[in-house]
Amino acid sequence: MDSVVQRVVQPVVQPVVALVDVVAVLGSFPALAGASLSVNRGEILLLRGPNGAGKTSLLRLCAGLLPVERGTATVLGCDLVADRTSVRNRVGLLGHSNGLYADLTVADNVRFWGATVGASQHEIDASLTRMGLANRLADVQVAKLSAGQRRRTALACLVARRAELWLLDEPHAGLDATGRDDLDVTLRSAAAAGATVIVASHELERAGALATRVVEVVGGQVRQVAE
Amino acid sequence: MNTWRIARLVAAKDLRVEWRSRVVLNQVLPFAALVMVMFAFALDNDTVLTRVAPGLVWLATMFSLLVIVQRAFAVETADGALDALQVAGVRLGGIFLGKAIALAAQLAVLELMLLAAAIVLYKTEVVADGIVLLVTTFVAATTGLAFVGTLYGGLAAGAKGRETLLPLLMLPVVAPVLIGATRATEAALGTENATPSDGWPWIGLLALFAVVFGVGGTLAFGSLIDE
Amino acid sequence: MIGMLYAPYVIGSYVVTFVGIGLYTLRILAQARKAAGQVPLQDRPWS
Amino acid sequence: MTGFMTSTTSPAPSDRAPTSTTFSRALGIAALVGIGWLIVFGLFLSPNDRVQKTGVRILYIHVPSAWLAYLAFGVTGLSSVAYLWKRTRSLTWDRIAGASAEVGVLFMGITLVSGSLWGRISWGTYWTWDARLTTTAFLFVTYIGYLAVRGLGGTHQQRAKRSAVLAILAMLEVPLVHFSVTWWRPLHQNETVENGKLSGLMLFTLFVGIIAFTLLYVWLVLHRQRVLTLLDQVDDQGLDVAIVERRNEVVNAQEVSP
Repeated sequence: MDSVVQRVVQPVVQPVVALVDVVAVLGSFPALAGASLSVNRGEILLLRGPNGAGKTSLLRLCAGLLPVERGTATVLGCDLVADRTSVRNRVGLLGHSNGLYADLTVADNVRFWGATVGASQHEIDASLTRMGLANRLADVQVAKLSAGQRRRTALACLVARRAELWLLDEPHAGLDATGRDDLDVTLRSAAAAGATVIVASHELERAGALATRVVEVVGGQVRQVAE
Repeated sequence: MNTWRIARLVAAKDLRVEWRSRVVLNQVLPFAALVMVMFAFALDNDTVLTRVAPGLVWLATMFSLLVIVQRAFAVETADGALDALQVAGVRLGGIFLGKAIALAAQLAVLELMLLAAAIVLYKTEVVADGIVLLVTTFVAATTGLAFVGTLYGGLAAGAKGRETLLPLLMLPVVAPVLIGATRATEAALGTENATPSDGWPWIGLLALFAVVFGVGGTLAFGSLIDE
Repeated sequence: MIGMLYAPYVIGSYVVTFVGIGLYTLRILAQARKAAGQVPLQDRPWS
Repeated sequence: MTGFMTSTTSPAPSDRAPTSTTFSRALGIAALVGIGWLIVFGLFLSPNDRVQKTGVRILYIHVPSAWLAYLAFGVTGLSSVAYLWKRTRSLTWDRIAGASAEVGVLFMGITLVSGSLWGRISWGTYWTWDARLTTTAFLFVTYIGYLAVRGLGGTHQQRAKRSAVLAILAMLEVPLVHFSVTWWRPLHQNETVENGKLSGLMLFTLFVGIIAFTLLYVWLVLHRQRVLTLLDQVDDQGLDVAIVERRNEVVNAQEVSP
């Protein structure tokens, strides 16, 4: 009876990310020790917390890279406990590493990662333009770029991937002022278009202004932050 | 994206990486040539060298294979590209086939150079009626080596101590190729009065090897990589 | 009885065999004893 | 002894031999008796062979250990298939595969050492590039590689999946290696044992050897598998403790932060 009323008042919206008491291990170390988190469609969630708290592991778990040791985890309706590979292709992850081929040019890289999801040449050009790379940088080898320029390239690859859930680990790090503005515009428009964004960052002012909600990750757990 | 399109994409990417970096061309080929010269120092006898030339060509191929495979997977793991491929939901069987194709292309160039080195340094002579057998041997052996190299290279890629683990795992497996390809090459070149008809049964073994590890690798690669 | 000529080979092979097996067995038992202190009885399906 | 008297928490017998059961103890005693018999018969009671002279005595340990090494690798392969086949992904199959491979490598090492000592007596050389010898040597190296991969780390299920796939690849590889070396060196040296030229007492001694080594194999795999279970459980418990510690970082962080 109760549930019927609820369904009438508030239509059941399945959260994009639903983690309940998740434990995940790196070797024998519990990087996540009972993390629970729920994220809805269109949110831009900021994960903050000290180094080694488990932010990166949380993102990798949502991307289906890190297996769920205990607890339940559903991302985009896919049960990660049953098959963590099922969510792939629908999420995009920008981790600590950029996932770039250093010997290839910027355009080569974006073209390759775009092609993995069948992106058109137009979409690839648009991604390069979005991150301010559609200039002379496009034909430079990634190995010759600065750290910030590589980060931009990795973001352009992510844009070309058209993911439903964006997972970004310290995306602002190394970027200059224009790069940060480009990033914020990109993330806002992705969220506006129905994607969900989770950002782990230490730059609380910058990312806090961007985020629609903030949670704190400490000791492998997620704590709500009163705002 | 179906497996075959992924394979073409990955193969083109790997060959482009080699085209832009020229690591195999500038480092592995000279290494292989050096090995051929060192064999001559060690054996120090023209008659013996001509006699064992086919074996030395394939032995030098095996050593170079180890180096090329390390390089092929270092490209994927250096900046987390292998993780990114998994998050992108790329079919791992497609990655296997693509990397094997690129590896086979590089091996083919290497083997041609080694054969040329044997002709110049070891007084090996290619005879006309053995040419079909020779080409068939190189195609069959290269295919098998590329499959095994990719399979075990992928297994060792994420592991600690990968540099030492790879030879331990791979060399026992490629032993049948070393034996089969050497005997078939001897038959094709007429070493010790062998005739091409002596070589064809070995082609059967090489082909069987290529098929077993091609099918086995496409099926197993995913579960070896996806940890 | 063992012929004198090849006695070192024969005895050597027996020694290598049983010393090898013996050392491996001791290692298993030592590991078992070390681990056993930390695992309660109900977690050993065989006991 | 005093330690035993004062200890109240755990019963002494299970702590001194925690992987033993009545069955395994009986098995172990039987294996020991078998080995005692083997040594008595093999070294003293059995006669010299007319052709091989005293060298035949090595065969009483060489042949059984070779047979058990092959059996052990077969068990590893089948357990790996069983692990991947069942949707439950039972780690028991994985531990049996690992235990059997370890024991197989041990027996294969014994086979190679005793075989080359026998070859030195019978053929006058430690090694010959005969197909069977060569295949055996490759098996030895292949399963050393398998054990190295088992030790790579990761979760128990990751280890199990990776090594099961590798064991199945090894099963594909072995026939290929065997075919290639058989074609390469088809000539076999004299196979006295297989041709059944041994006298009654010699055959009996060989029989004793096979029984003793088989009992030993079962005992070793049984115990090794149980030890691996204990070690996995110690890992799991370590995880429980580590989770509690990890969760306490929250409290500590609260104390530190303003």
